Amino acid sequence: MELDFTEKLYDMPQEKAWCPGCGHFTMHKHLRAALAELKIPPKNLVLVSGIGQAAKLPQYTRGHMFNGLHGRSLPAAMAIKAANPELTVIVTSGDGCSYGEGGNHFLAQIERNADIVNIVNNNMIYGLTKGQASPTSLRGMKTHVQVTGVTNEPFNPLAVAIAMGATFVARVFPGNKEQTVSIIKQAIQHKGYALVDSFVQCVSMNKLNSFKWYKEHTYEIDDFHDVTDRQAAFAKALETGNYPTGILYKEEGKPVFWEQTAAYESRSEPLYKRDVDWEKLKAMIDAKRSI
Amino acid sequence: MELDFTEKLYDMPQEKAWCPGCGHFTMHKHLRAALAELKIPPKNLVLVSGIGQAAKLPQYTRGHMFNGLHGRSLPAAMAIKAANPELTVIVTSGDGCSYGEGGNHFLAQIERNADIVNIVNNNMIYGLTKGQASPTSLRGMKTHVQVTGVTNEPFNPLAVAIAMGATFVARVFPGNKEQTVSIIKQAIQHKGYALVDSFVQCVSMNKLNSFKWYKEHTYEIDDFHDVTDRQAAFAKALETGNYPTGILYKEEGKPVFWEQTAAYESRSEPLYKRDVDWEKLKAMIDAKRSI
Amino acid sequence: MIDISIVISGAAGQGVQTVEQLLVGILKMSGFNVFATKEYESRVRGGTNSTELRISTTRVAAFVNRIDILVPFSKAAIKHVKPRLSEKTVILADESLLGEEDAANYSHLIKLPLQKTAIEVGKKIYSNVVSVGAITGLFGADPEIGKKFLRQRFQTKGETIITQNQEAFDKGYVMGKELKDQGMVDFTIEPTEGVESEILFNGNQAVALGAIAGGCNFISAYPMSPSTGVLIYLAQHSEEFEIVIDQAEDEIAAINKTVAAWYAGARAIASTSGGGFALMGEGLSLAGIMESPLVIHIAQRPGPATGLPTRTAQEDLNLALYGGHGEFNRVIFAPGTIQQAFYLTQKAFNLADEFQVPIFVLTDQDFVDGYYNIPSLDISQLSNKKHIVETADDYKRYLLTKNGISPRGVPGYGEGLVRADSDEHDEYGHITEDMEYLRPAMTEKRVFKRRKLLEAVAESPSLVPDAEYRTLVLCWGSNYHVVKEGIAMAEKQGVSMLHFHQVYPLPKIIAETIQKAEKIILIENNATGQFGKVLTLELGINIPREMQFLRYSGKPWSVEEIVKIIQKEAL
Amino acid sequence: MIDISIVISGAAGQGVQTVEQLLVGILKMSGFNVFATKEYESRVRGGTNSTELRISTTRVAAFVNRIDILVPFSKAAIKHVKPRLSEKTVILADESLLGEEDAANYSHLIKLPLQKTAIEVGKKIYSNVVSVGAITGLFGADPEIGKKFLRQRFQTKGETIITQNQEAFDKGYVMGKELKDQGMVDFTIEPTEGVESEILFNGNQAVALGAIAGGCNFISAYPMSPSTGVLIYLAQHSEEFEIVIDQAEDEIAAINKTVAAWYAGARAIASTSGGGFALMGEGLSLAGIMESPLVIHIAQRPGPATGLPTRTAQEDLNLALYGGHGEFNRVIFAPGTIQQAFYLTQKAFNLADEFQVPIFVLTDQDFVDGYYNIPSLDISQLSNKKHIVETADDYKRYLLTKNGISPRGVPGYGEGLVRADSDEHDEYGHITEDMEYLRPAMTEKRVFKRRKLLEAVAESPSLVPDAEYRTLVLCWGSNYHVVKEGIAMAEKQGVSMLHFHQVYPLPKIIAETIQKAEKIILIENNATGQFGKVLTLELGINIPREMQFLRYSGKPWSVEEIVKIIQKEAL
Ligand SMILES: Cc1ncc(C[n+]2csc(CCOP(=O)(O)OP(=O)(O)O)c2C)c(N)n1
Ligand SMILES: Cc1ncc(C[n+]2csc(CCOP(=O)(O)OP(=O)(O)O)c2C)c(N)n1
Ligand code: SF4
Ligand code: SF4
Ligand SMILES: [Mg+2]
Ligand SMILES: [Mg+2]
Repeated sequence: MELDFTEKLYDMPQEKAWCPGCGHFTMHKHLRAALAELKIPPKNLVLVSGIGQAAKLPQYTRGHMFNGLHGRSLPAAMAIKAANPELTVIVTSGDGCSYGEGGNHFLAQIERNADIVNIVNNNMIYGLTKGQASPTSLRGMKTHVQVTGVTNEPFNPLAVAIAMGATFVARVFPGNKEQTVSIIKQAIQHKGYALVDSFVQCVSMNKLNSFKWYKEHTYEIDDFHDVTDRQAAFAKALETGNYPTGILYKEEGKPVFWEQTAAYESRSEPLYKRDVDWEKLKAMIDAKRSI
Repeated sequence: MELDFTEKLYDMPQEKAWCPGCGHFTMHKHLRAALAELKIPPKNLVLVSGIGQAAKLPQYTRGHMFNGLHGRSLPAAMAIKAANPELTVIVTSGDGCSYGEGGNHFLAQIERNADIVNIVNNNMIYGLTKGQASPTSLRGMKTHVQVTGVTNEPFNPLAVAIAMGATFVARVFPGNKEQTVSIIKQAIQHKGYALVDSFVQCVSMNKLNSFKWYKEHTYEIDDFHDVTDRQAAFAKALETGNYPTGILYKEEGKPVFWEQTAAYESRSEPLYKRDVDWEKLKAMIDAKRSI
Repeated sequence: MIDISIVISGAAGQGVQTVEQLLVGILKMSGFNVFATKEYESRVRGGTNSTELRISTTRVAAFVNRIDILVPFSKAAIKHVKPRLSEKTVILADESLLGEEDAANYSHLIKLPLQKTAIEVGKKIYSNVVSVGAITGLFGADPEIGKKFLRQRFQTKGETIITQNQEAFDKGYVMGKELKDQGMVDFTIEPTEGVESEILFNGNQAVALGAIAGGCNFISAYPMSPSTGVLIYLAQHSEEFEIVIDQAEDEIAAINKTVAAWYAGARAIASTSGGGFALMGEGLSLAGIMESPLVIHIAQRPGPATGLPTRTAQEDLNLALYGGHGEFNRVIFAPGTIQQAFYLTQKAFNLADEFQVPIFVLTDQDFVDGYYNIPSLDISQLSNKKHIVETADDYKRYLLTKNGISPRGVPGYGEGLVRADSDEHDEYGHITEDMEYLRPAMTEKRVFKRRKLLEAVAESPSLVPDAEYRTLVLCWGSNYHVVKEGIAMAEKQGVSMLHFHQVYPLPKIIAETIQKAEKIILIENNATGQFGKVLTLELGINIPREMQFLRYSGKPWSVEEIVKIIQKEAL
Repeated sequence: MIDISIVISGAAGQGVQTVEQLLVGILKMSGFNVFATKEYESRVRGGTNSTELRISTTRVAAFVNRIDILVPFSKAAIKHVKPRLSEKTVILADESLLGEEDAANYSHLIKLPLQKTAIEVGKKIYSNVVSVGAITGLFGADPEIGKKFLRQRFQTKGETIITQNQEAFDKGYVMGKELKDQGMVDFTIEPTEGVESEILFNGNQAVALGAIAGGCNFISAYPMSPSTGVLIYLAQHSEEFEIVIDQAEDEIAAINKTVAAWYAGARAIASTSGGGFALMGEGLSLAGIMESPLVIHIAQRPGPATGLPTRTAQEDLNLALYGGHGEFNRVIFAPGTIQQAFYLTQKAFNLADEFQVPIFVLTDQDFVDGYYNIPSLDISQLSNKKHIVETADDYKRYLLTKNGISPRGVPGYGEGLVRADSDEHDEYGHITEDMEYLRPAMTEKRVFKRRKLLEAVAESPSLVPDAEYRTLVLCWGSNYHVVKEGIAMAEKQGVSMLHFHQVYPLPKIIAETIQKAEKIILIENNATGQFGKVLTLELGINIPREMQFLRYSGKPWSVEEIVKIIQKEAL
């Protein structure tokens, strides 16, 4: 069947349970645009998420879906890619899910250079549970739990990813459609772990970090920035008054997890096509006779 | 009772279940020396750990002890300090415990600037479980699980801590007694979260990173390094052929977790001395009558 | 008994909750018994939610299926509750919502110019308040109470907002009063003496309040529906009651922090739902071997995994009972009333402190979100006994004593060292490999001796209405009110309810109470009869599958359903 | 039957394990039935560990308390096993270990110049091999077999090391032979035909091998004693069998990766111990709602929490049974023999695939570390059936079918989209809030329909020795051999064992088998009789507390203890 690769192809018919004006709508659109431009057939695409408003995104996107547990999208995605490297595996989840509950998996999948795209819709709040601080919430913001204001140091995903040796580290502001779509595309095309932190507004729960706020507090990184310079990337990541958007760091050619495993040493077909080598097994058992 | 603040004061009589030549012995000695020099009474001292060889250290140290779960030393320590800020709370655990199983807690307690000392005896291996790679194991090292060699990017605790905004970030090599004791002392005196990553040898399970190897692959940071310069600190943290030892980064005056909680707004006594304010409670219940 | 059920339904964000809160406040202050329960989707805007309010001359506190008055905020809202509508249901809706065809479908359709009026007053948004006024008018309550309440509520919003709200209310009130006066509707109900000065707390608030009364000064919790209310309530009163609030990085941190806080002398609570608790098993087990006090609140919702995050279930009793590896004791409370939630949570802290075991408070969405007026929470008889000892120099944290309780010290209080260990240990808390003496002795302490002590102080279930029965309906937790009312409504002789607010361990003597019945009926909100299995193992009671009424749809039982069961099954 | 138990004891790092492995290899290849079991502390050097070897004319595979020959490597070693020594025990030790006073204390003391000889040969380190030689000599086995074996083992170490080892062995052999010839000791035992070509695997290896046979090509696991052996074995054969090895960052990652790997078409296993599994509850529950196949190996050890990390227990049956929030099905295997471990693990993958539920393989330290010769593992009858369907365009992952199994597709195979959801969902896998139809239907599928199917294919327990009995001894998992041998040794008529290698669900018909007995005895390795409770709930069998023999010291049962129980209690 010939597919018509448009943004619409990737849209699912269900009603979207997001608030009108929610930033997740925009990112959903941009992701679909990127998929369409790359002409990725839905049957080669797996969308993985945890739980949260951002994590509903795979529900609304045509492709395979693994809508797992809150905080656990990354280990799931890594395993899916390792079980079938032919699939394009994209994680779309929230800041709480990815950097809060899922913090350890964020570190560990970067260590592995898991060959996945990690889009984090970072609205600096727990949306679905109605407005508690997330790890990225800014100091001083008041919520019904943080009654005198957030006291934690905000989590800086880009700085940490760069410190961890991640091979593709970017931030987008979906108000900037062109840059956003372009970066999602590059992230998908990147071999290795790709982080795309996305500044989206939560209109219902985060009155501070509105679309306008993000617009006013971001700027596009210019061409003079050397994306292969880790030190410079770190400096960019530390800019927090006015946040840079774009690719901060990129490293090509680092081997990815699945290709370094024994399963793909001599053949590339996905695991579901395989069965045990009974001859070898018999030989292994028999070898024990002489010990 | 007058206490004689010597290293011996902090030693417990039990036999130590470490291998002869294990680096944990040395760190144990240095920690006790630092405690003695600071004259910290054992009854003001809480040693917290997870599970592992390094995590046995509190068993052998005079003071209160909370020998908790593998990977969970940091949340425990943070809570102990918040329940009783009069106590000196020191975590001593291993690299697997602190950066593997406990990775998310490492991030979160730095975000809080929890007022604790976090000593990680980093032998780049899982010692107690007999020799699997830890997050800090170097690429290529072979073990009985990593049969063709470690493929993960080694976890860089210092770089990540600096990226996270930790307020005291140091590395020691216990072969350098003077520097090690001095840094442990400064870490204890530091108000806020203090990371001391310590290069110790595991003589039984890690044949690569021996005492000699650590000695040959470390150098002392000189006085020209500006410990308040985060960018410079990050650069130092990225040096991995020859690892710098000393304080990489330090920031004074950042508020700590417990002092920002409501419990210590108006008084400082530990929680165990308190009871509920019945008058206020009655008033709160009665206030509901008119709603 | 006059008892009117009002259902307000609309999309999330349309103000269903505001109307609920205003009506509950106004009607309670007008002297009517009120009860409110809600059901909602896992989203912030859109979808269709509903709240049921019951206004009654006696105390009621259970969900009824019947709708006497429906206030829909959208066409979808009417569809949403359609199966619950009868010919008698009065539908009170804005004129824009109802088409020609509706008049034919529903007998008691009343179109009101809610929106139009609101716009006249100032803004479309006031239409909610117009409807509040209309309902208040229907009941002929004193409009001044409503206006006073609105003033109070919008206090911080400025005088214009206040007066416009009041005006909207007044206009609605007139509409409602008119309907009543014209005999279009008849919901005559007399206020009850004293109700207006009663108090209202929902289940989560009662648990939080009980925690405060129990001396709670530390909470570490990760947000999770439907338990988050406890964290929020404690946070909001943290300054008054000097509570350390830690929004944990994850549930594993939360439980470990809670155990460690107790270790250091705090009184701490962990609050979560089933999925969060499923991550706490290892930490629970840590409390087990450390002999740490621990209080855990689990607000249940339907699983497995994410399941139905905002719906109700009693599916996690097994997990509370068997969660954590290895063997150790625990106590599980499952309050059935707001008062029980308060007193049991307060007690949980003292029981935990005394017996050094985890104490669970097991609720569910139905319970934590429901509320009704109660006379008061009497705290005059309450006190907290701390079982902390001042340690001497040679202090042994795990001293082997005759009754199995080792006196608990905390760091910094006394001369001793408090050494808590997750490994098997000797009396000092030092790691041991002694399997001859220490391991069995410590296990006997943790498993057998504790169990005996805890059994001795176990709470007895409530036998309602009285001790003469041929049919006994067993239930636990949130099913208290619905079963109680169902029995009363069924009007069958010789039917009583035995409601367990402590579900583990059970006092052995209860077996007799149960065996006295000729017929036993079990009501639970799960698919496998989890509490039935506890009855089998603890008391040797076997209830045949046909007499287990199990619901696993995510909805609470309704009074009508219980009535039907009793009418059909009771002797 | 001739049956000799040899115990080698010393500090960790002194080479107890090397001696064990060498002796087991040499003696098996000499045609003797062998069995080895070890007990060790949670440390890498020091302390005192021991291994028991049994050499027998019939197959034996259980721990006996009795020691016929003790080979101590330290003074502490003798003290360590002292309660197990009898007058008949021959102590074979280096001369340096034994003082004058020992001769008085122990009747059969044989001092040998092990170290001196080793030093003569080349290095002190060879003294272990000298003792291996001596024991081989005692049994009069062919020394050439020993030397061949040493060559094989030290193959990569160069010719000098090989010949020095062989020389050390020879010298020891002469000592042993002399002792035998002089009549100082008498352990005459004839080799058994065919044993020399039999095979040896320990419990962990058998599980790993079973996994490979089940088509396992993915493991994500975090190291944890005593389960790590499975990860290691799979890793070591990962290149041959093309297995993805992921040493996970934590157990939560491990279980989520395992579920996701199955989703994407892999056959995956999670392997851990109780404490690690206590972290997997939420992930287990995810498999429950996703209807994901899943294989989990839990090697139990004594808890709670860290407990006794290297000891044995059967304490985590409850957790395997009730772990995870919400309600869904599972199957629990608990192999009692090496063959069962292999075949059941292989079966687990196919069962998981077919029924889309978690399948547990529950072992313990005693089981995974023990090994003995078995004729073979016959794989000729094995095959793996994949129940994956090629998806069509309109594929519904959660199709509601009559039997309750929804055909499972995987991404990339067929035209359909495979949408797996942790929320309650419709047939496509899309999030739903439908409580009228979908929620109950999906629950019935997951809970009731699955349960029926799984009950129908449940494995029946083994009745040993035969079907005529008055007394029935019930046990499960690792207690197979010890109970079987205990019954044989007790020499009482009418006693049989009913051993469960599947502990949940149970085939209902088994109740009859049990009720036929006049007396029932339960043997478990925990304090609360966890399997006894399963028998009550599943089969209505109640075993009085006095007939439950429960051990919770961290040690396995010994044959002698079982004999005593049977002699005392059996009719
Ligand atoms: C183990 C677990 N803990 C808590 C929750 C409750 N929970 C659901 S979504 C969420 C927060 C979502 O925040 P984020 O990831 O930032 O997504 P957003 O809704 O803001 O898009 C939480 C805490 C859960 N589902 N599972
Ligand atoms: C939840 C859990 N998982 C796994 C283990 C097993 N375990 C004990 S110690 C250890 C590794 C210790 O390594 P590290 O922290 O580096 O300390 P070291 O022994 O090297 O000093 C592991 C995996 C455990 N105790 N608990
Ligand atoms: S609550 Fe916030 S994140 Fe959630 S849908 Fe609404 S706007 Fe979006
Ligand atoms: S195994 Fe390594 S870390 Fe453990 S005690 Fe021995 S040398 Fe130290
Ligand atoms: Mg968010
Ligand atoms: Mg280590």
